[in-house]
Amino acid sequence: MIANRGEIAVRVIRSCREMGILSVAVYSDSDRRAKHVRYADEAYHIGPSPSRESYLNGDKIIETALKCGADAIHPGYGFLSENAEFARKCLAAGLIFIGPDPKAITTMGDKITARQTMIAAGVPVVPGTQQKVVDADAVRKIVGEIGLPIIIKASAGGGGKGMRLVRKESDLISALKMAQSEALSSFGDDTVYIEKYVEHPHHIEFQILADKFGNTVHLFERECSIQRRHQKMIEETPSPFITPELRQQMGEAAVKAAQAVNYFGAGTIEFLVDANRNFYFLEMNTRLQVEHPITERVTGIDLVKEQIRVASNQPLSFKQEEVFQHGHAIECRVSAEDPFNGFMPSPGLIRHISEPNGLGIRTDGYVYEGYEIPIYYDPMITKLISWGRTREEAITRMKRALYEYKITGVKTSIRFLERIMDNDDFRNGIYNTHFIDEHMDELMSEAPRGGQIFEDMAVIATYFDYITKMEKVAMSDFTVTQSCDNWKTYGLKKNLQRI
Amino acid sequence: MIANRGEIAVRVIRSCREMGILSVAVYSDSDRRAKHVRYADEAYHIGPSPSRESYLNGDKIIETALKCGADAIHPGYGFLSENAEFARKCLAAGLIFIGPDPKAITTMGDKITARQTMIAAGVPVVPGTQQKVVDADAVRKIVGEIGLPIIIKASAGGGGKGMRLVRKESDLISALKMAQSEALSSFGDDTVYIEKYVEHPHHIEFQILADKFGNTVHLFERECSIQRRHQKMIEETPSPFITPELRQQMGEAAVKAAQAVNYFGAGTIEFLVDANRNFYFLEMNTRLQVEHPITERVTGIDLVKEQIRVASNQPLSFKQEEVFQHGHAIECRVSAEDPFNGFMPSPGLIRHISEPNGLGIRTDGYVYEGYEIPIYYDPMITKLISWGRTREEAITRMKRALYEYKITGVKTSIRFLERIMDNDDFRNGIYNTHFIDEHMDELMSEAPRGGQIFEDMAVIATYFDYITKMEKVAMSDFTVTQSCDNWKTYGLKKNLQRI
Amino acid sequence: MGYEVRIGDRLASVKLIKRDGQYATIEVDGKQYDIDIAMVENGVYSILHNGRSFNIEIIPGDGPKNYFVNSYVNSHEVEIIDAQSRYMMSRKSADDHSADRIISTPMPGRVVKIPVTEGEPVAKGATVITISAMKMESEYKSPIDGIVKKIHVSEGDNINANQPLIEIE
Amino acid sequence: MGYEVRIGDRLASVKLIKRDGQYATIEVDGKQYDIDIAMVENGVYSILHNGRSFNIEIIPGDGPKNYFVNSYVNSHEVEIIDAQSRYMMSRKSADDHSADRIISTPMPGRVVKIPVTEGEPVAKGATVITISAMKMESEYKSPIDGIVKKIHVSEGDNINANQPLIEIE
Repeated sequence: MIANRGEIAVRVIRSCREMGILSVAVYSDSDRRAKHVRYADEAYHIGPSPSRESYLNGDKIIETALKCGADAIHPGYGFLSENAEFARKCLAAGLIFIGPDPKAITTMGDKITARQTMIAAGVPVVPGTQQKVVDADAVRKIVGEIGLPIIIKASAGGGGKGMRLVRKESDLISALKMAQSEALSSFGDDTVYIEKYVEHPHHIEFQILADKFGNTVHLFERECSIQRRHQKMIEETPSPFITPELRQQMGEAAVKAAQAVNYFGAGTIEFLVDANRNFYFLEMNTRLQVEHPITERVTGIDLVKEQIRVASNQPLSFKQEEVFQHGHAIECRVSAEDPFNGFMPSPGLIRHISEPNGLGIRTDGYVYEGYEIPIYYDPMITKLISWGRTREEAITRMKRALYEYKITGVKTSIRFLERIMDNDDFRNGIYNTHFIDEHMDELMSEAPRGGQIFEDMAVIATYFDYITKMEKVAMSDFTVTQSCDNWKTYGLKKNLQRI
Repeated sequence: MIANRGEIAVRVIRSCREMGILSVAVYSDSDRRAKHVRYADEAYHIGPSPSRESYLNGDKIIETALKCGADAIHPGYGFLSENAEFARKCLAAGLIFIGPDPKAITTMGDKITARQTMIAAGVPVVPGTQQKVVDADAVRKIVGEIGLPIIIKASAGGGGKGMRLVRKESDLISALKMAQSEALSSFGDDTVYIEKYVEHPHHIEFQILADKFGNTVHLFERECSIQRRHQKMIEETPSPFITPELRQQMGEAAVKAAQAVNYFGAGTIEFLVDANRNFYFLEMNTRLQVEHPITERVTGIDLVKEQIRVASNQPLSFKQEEVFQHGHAIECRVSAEDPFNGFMPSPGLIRHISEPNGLGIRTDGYVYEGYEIPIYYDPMITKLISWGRTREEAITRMKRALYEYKITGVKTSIRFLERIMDNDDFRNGIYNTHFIDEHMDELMSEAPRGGQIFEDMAVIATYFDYITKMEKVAMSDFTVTQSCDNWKTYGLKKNLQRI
Repeated sequence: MGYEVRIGDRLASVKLIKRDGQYATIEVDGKQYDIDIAMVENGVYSILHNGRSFNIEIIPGDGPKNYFVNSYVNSHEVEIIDAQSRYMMSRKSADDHSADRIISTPMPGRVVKIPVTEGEPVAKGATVITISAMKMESEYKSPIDGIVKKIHVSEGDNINANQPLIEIE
Repeated sequence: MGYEVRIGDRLASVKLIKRDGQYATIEVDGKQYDIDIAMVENGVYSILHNGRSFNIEIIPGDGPKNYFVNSYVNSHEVEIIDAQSRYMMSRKSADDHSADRIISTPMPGRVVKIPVTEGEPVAKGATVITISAMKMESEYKSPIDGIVKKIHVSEGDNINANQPLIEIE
């Protein structure tokens, strides 16, 4: 059973199908027509549309799994995937949870505990506190040691909530108070800690995979610095920033980090890397990542299949020295949003899709023509993955694929992604997590591309479409108005104009 | 300019686009709406629908290329791709022909000359004559040397025409006469030759790539034994039949064969391999093959880009020892035909397409929703390529993708291909060129799959669709019949039933 | 509302027992199915039955009540049989003899060759027309010993599927 | 047949000079284009002009003469201006003042919070409604110092794009 929706549910079902495993989907009210429901072998309704009443309702999901005789639950990403309580309940109900031991989730979920564990394991962490910080004195003491700027973070947190950047000493106390109160209201826990703020960092993560027999390998890095408001937009592997030596050091650190919590299954160690290529453990994601396909593409390993094998007590089928990076892969996340209007979400009916295809192109999506994207969930609708022998080939191929990709009915980020591919700094591999902010003007530029002729052709096609339909209406006027009243003719006219 | 149509034209344009090269399409009357016309930067009409008046009209194509200022012509496969005369005319007109020197096309196009050249180069050929065979005495002499069965083949031939298999001595003379007369009527040349008939052969070909500076490499083999009436249906690489030693020997022979005609560009050496793993040169295709994507998938090399680089006098960007086979790739050719009704062609309007996607899947096609497949050209509409770390994974992935692939409006070979993937002998890699003939009963079996419930659901959906539309008609009766006459209501009814 | 539905060689009797929006109970040959049915794309239905997920695509066929229907594992030709169809069927079977003598093709194509002329006698099995489609030529033969009554097309013409080409009597 | 066509901020004058099936001559702002135009998919036109291949997709917009139009490189909002539209535009600009005071959203969503009640005075820039769509909350503010005249929705309601939510006067 896949306790998720959208592209990741479809993704997991695909691997199940290839392994000969029957798949079960669950769905909320607004997902009756969703692709994962259609594509799975079985599908069960679990509640109303809002996530907390359906995809976050662990008890209902477990009850449904037991009723239909499912053996295991794959949580995907998001929703209940990093909820240790849910994992524990699955195990208690006799279900296999396709993920790590709940203890590992708990340890990595509490950021202070995770920092302590990493320090003990010898994995570098960002300089800062090892303990929670309660009062002004503690803050001043740590700032005395590591200097400004710092970030105050919620221990139970994630995704930017309860986080405060402090650059001036005079802001310290108010920032501490605000972080504590935000942490309390967001997570029900006011525990905060302090980290040195790393300027212009790279966000680079390592995929790890471990079985239950003590074998832990890493599948190299993913460069995830192209972000907007802490949301990743484009990822690539290998990273154009890190060196082979650094790759090896970070890979070893990632394996050590996973071993420190007796991790099994697929997981990701996120690092910050500063401009001098010093790297620091940031956090561990104890689940599959959105961007896992780029790792699959360069290593050839199907991560979902490996997750399922590990969960069914099989050893890893390969060793660290048998894993290589072949070529270069890039992922673009395509969302239903209007990048040129404040990234406003754009749910609604999909009218038409043409998907890119051919050599080196993969898409992982879940929308189809006639599908209505609900308002309740994440705006990401599809992921486009390109591969090339070199980074340059992967970029030109991605551009070609973005050009071929047409989704109409809703606004999407495709045009914005194309502009990033055209950006010189991106093409040269010179970027960090501030890339989008720093290039916003250029990326947002409304300058027409392709010249006046494209605009004139748009005018001509619209005009031609309009007069052609007008002609049809005129013809139907002639045959219909004789016996039907004018009001009906008007209705017909309106309809024809809409066809 | 791409002097072709269909999926290969789209395929070539994709690589042009990635290289920043503007592409020009040509089209016949019935191809105005074809995808290659829509996808290219420019498109020019070259004549009526029948191939010989458009895609085979070399003079018109060259004239069009000169008029629009094209630099080079890519001939794709089929049509003019192995026409030495056309290649010569391109060069004479100052156009780059993206293919080998016309002399190499001529040498390899005449089968007797090709055999002689290979023998001189030390490449094994099927035992038989080195010269043309004119009379009964010559036939008896060669049969005395190599024994029966033999095949009489047209020197100018290809694709099975002018070919006669002889198993009994008493049939020799009549077969010779028939082969000669068929050769004369098909190719305007009655020259024939004789080869020993290889029983239960494998058809295995090697991709080669050579630049104009004497560098020739092979990109390993493709196993093409799954054929129906000498038409390949499924190809895979690596071949499950050949050993690493044989692969190396055949690869070296393929390179020698190409060097013997000073070949440059992409080409394919076809071999027959008998049950004892003896291999014999069969012929050389001096162009890109339909099945080139499986080689691209396991080696990572974009063959169209390499063709263009070689044609623009660049050296190969890699050496033989830098090319590896990563994993396993399979291609299924999907045709608009009815496999369960004598493989009758099925041109017509495409109503709906759902293409497979996700990890390890590539499609190369050219049809789209609303496109009408013309009656004039080849029935192949798309190629589905799967990749896996192992052969087994590539097969299960192909099955998953065939399951996802829906094309409606025309009949296709998808269901037939699925059955081949399910066949035990295919799954075990035990097959030769007789596979389809020998398994026809099983592959054609009309036994329903999935059980009665699928059939009942088909009944239910059709019934539900029908009564729902009837209800709509009944409702419109109520509102419309008041003021419009019955004839119109009937028309409306009919329309609604058709929606 | 009860109908007979022909699917391949089977004639199934179908009845709507009850319906409430997307939920319906439908009986097929006496077996009741409680289903949740939704049109998800133009002509594609998603059906959930006891949790199992089915996808059925319905494509209009040649006649007004004929359909090609694809489940994800099979393709079927399906026909709705109502009073009108029954009447047409009875007429057709009376006419059957003559209907058989009209030569047509299941696919569109182009007329390559018509080796007969109107009024000419033809033997059963003799080729009366050759059609080319997608590089493949097919010969169509006379089903009876008879006379070429009418030729509707000429060499070089493009033809549609199921279009009457030649009548033999 | 001449029309004005608004594309983004530009008002183009368009005229059909002649037409013969798929071949047409169309003038845009005085520039003549000889084109070969074919509808290839529902709403998608292929245009060939001097050999160049263009693909233009036309999607109906909110009004009967409004469209979203995609060329392969840009997206445009396009409107056909005929006599009726000109009349509507002149009316609209007269009404403009009041139209501005109706709060609506460009996308569908769900009402999270309405911190005001009918009859309550609001300051310019004060939040009057919070809408959630796809995990993102947006606050909509009063454009004027005024009074909440009418609230059309309640907290928890699902709303459509461009639906009137709150009127301020």
